[in-house]
Amino acid sequence: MKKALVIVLLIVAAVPLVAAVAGLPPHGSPSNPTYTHVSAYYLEHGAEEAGAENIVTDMILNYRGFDTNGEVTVIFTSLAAVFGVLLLTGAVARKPAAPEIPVSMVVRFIARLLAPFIAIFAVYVILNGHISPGGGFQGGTVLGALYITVSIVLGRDEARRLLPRGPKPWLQAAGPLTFVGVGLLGLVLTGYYLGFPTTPALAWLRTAMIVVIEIGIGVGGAAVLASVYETMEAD
Amino acid sequence: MSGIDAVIGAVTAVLAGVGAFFFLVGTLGILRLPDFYCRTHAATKCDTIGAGSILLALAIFNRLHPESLKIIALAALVLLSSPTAGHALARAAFRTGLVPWQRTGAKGGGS
Amino acid sequence: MSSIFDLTLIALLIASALLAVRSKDLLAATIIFSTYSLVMCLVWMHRGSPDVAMTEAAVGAGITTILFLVAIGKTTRLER
Amino acid sequence: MLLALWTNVDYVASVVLFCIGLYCVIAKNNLIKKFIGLNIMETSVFAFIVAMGVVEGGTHPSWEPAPGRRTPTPYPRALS
Repeated sequence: MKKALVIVLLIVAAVPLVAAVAGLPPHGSPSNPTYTHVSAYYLEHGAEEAGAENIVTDMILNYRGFDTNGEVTVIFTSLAAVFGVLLLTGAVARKPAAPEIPVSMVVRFIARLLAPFIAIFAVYVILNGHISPGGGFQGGTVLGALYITVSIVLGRDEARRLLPRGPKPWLQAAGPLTFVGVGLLGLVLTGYYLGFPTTPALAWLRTAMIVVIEIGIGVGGAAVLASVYETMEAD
Repeated sequence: MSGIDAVIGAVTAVLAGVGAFFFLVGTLGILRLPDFYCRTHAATKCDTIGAGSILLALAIFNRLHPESLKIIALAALVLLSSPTAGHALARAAFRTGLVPWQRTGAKGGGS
Repeated sequence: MSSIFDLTLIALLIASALLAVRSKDLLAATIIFSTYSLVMCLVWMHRGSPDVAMTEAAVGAGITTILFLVAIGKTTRLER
Repeated sequence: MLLALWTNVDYVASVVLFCIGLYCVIAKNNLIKKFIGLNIMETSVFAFIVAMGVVEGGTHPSWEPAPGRRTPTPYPRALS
């Protein structure tokens, strides 16, 4: 009975999708509507108008700044959700602890050796996001992964030093805070929230604002990921 | 100039061929070897030498270009991290009490 | 029109998605799912969107897998 | 119809992956399995969005400042 219901639901979902896909314009042709209208404008004017050479960064931080603002807030809110589920209800199951396997010397040494390079790579990705592919989200996840690696290999106490208790809430909220800060700066400069100055003399300021937002997103994302891991893993 | 081109092409082809061969051998090993330790061994070999030599081939193919420096750094990273991962896997398996496979009279393998 | 490479990647994607859904062992499902993420990352790279590919490589193949592993470690390994 | 589907095989792959994920979300009881299905649905939608931006013979806009670049409009939506 349940199986039949599932199959009927799947068919109901699949048939319109396949029909719609068959009716779409051919894949990859340059006369597609996605290519001819607004993105031609972005490709033409994006680099001069928005302040970053990488047009993707232009789009997510300048043309669609509001959208990204909300998205950064969503990432921050997800942390609140994790806290709410795991800390307040105490839902973390207490299983009998598995026999602790000490991490071997080799792995420790290699982790200590590679950690600075991973951190450099993450900072490079964050800071270079307006020139080459990359940016705050990508570099932030690399930083978070570095925190998780350190926490697994070198121990929880070592990792906790990377994210000290004092500035921790500020770091977790760094994404929305810098976004709102830059938005208010735009409000002061141009009269619009998240407005970027358009005069050519202030081109450096546009780029600087984008870089500041990227740094905020990177730090905030890394802190959120690290805290999610820490909360889930704590017992 | 074309002589240098030919040499670079030949070196690239040989290195990429070596890499592909090691990947093939490693994949065969993962599929055919009897237990976890042997499979880890095969996978680590294939990662280290296969990926390393293919990356080296790419770096040589790009000649003196900033990109090839990045590729060499990548190769060094793979060369460091892949054996470490293999070591950690095998050690964790051994510490949790997985008994290594020994040749028995029975035919065939499988874990 | 798609190349052979595209078609191979798509076949790999569908196969790994099916395996991840079918597998009874949650640990195996998680690992196969990380493979799926990696192939998806290749697909995006091939379609010319390296930004999304980088995010997927870091999030999908790295952090999601680790969080799943932690969650499985806290609960049970077998489905049902 | 079939020819159109074959021309748009990338889109069809997204639809197939979406249905696999939907099946996993509907039919499985385990929460981790449900989450894997949800993730597959999500990535399939992103793959669809990225595939819409592909232009024959184009590359990523920041790699090659030449005409025939891939449209970047759809895929920043997938960044998250």
